[in-house]
Amino acid sequence: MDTDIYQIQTEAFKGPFGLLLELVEKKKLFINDVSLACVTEDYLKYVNSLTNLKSEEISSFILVASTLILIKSKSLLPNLDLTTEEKSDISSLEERLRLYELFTRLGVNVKENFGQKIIFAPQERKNNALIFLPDNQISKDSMMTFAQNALGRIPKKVFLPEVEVKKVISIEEMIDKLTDRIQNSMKMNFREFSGHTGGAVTREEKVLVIVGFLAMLELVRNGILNAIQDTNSSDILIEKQEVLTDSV
Amino acid sequence: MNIEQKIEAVLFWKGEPVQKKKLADILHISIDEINEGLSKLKESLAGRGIVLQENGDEVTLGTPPELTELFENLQKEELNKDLSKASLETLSIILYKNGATRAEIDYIRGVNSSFTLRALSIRGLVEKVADTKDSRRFIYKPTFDLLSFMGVEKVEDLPNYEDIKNGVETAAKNLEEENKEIEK
Amino acid sequence: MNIEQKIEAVLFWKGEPVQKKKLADILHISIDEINEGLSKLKESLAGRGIVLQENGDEVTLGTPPELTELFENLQKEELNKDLSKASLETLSIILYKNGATRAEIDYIRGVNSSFTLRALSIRGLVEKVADTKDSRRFIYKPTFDLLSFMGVEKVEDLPNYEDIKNGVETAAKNLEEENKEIEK
Repeated sequence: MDTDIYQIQTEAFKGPFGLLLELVEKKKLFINDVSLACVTEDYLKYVNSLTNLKSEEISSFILVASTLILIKSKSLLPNLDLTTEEKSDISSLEERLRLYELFTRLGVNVKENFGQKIIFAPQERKNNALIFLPDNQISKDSMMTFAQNALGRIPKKVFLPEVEVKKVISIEEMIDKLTDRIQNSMKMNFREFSGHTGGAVTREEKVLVIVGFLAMLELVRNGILNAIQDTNSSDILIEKQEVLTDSV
Repeated sequence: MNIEQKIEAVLFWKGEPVQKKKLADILHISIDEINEGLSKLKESLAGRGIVLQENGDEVTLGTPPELTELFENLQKEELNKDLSKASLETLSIILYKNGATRAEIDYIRGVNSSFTLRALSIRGLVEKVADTKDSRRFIYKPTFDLLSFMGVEKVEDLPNYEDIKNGVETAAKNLEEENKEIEK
Repeated sequence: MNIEQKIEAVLFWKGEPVQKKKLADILHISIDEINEGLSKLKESLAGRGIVLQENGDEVTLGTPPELTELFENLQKEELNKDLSKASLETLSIILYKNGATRAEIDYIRGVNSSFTLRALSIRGLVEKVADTKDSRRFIYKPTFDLLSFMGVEKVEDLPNYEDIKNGVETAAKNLEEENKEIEK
């Protein structure tokens, strides 16, 4: 069992992948299911400590955490059958983490070069000829409509996008199902149960580990659901409509 | 980078006649060096699409005389082209706010408006004036010609003026706070 | 006067990004001839005081990145060179993928990026345009300003761009399939 607790860095916000990547890299591991299983506990501890973050940010951490628990459960209980959706969640997490790693690495170039060498566009050409060229599209009414539309498009701060809320809520279902299945698997007899994560650990202990993780996740999830009900903590921006507005 | 190249870059960037003495100041070199650089530049521009024009002690870059007609037509075409939606929207914000900074317009529109503002200035619909409160900032104001074209004496005569003005002002006020938050 | 010279003259006269198609219209020639002229122009500009920038189907002229300090002093407007971590991640994706949808960016970052994208659009570093392949979709692409701040003439000149291209493309393919699921 991993015991070193991840030290929380409060000075800069790390996204859910930033944190995960850091944990994996700290252990000098490559991104795969084995390394992800290794860092599950640290990750959960960190997420559980995120009380002052915005709800939307926490929810993205939870989604990652729930997938990590799946990975961990599978590594501890190899005969645990994962659904197609769960399997795709796992491979998707690995893929996304690799992409995130790639673009973070490339982002170092952006950070180092941004604003160091600049290409300047020429200054606005002065137009000395005094001209006035209106357009028949300009009228009192059209200007009113354009201004109203522009104001209407400013994004309002609203809470979580619906999809995310649905996903977060469905974690409850996932936790229930997984707990069920783990308890069932305890009742069954397996030959190959001595997993690859440590010989001396008994099956009961492994199950306890997973149930402990699930309980941690449940705690965080409850925090999120409370936040959803509290509309005052709204803090996300949704684009009202996707419209092209700057074709000059 | 040699002097000739530097002179070309400065003249290109300025886009208007520059005194040779001014060039010497900008590049921290002597007038003699400027003159030498200019004659080299003149040579390398032979057979190019840009020409060096000298007038007394002023120099500037321009387009080749052979293309004068092309640019006259282009100018006409550009000025008579219908205004884009982006331009009309930008204009409406400037009208209802009765003068707005570029940052305010960008914030309300959610996009960068520099090219749009340029297009509106060229057609004499808005004018850029220095902000009396902060001389480094500029404010885009509706021109008198625009108001009279619309048949209003002052912006307050625009339909639904109070409501929309309040909306625009509130949005403009949120600008600074939100920007601080984003770039935390 | 050859095509290359004419293109240079038009770009100089315009002083802002011009679509290649527009160039072809102005000069009454084909896009192929424009492309050929542009690559010749690029060659002749080597060692000159002006650079040719390309971004998608647009081109424009600018000052050489070597003269950054000179022009930074000449221009009075203060430049914002700060990038938050969120902005950095988002710009890295948009630059190295040379344009990405919001779903793709959210997918890679694991968080909602609309706030960051709006801030970057307002700063004029990215631009939302309709996808040429699927007009119902929108793509956030790098602007000339972004390329300028990175000091490159085109995205392909970014450090590590070629090395990484393959990795990005394989990843992008997987991504697309995943995205179909996300958007469901």
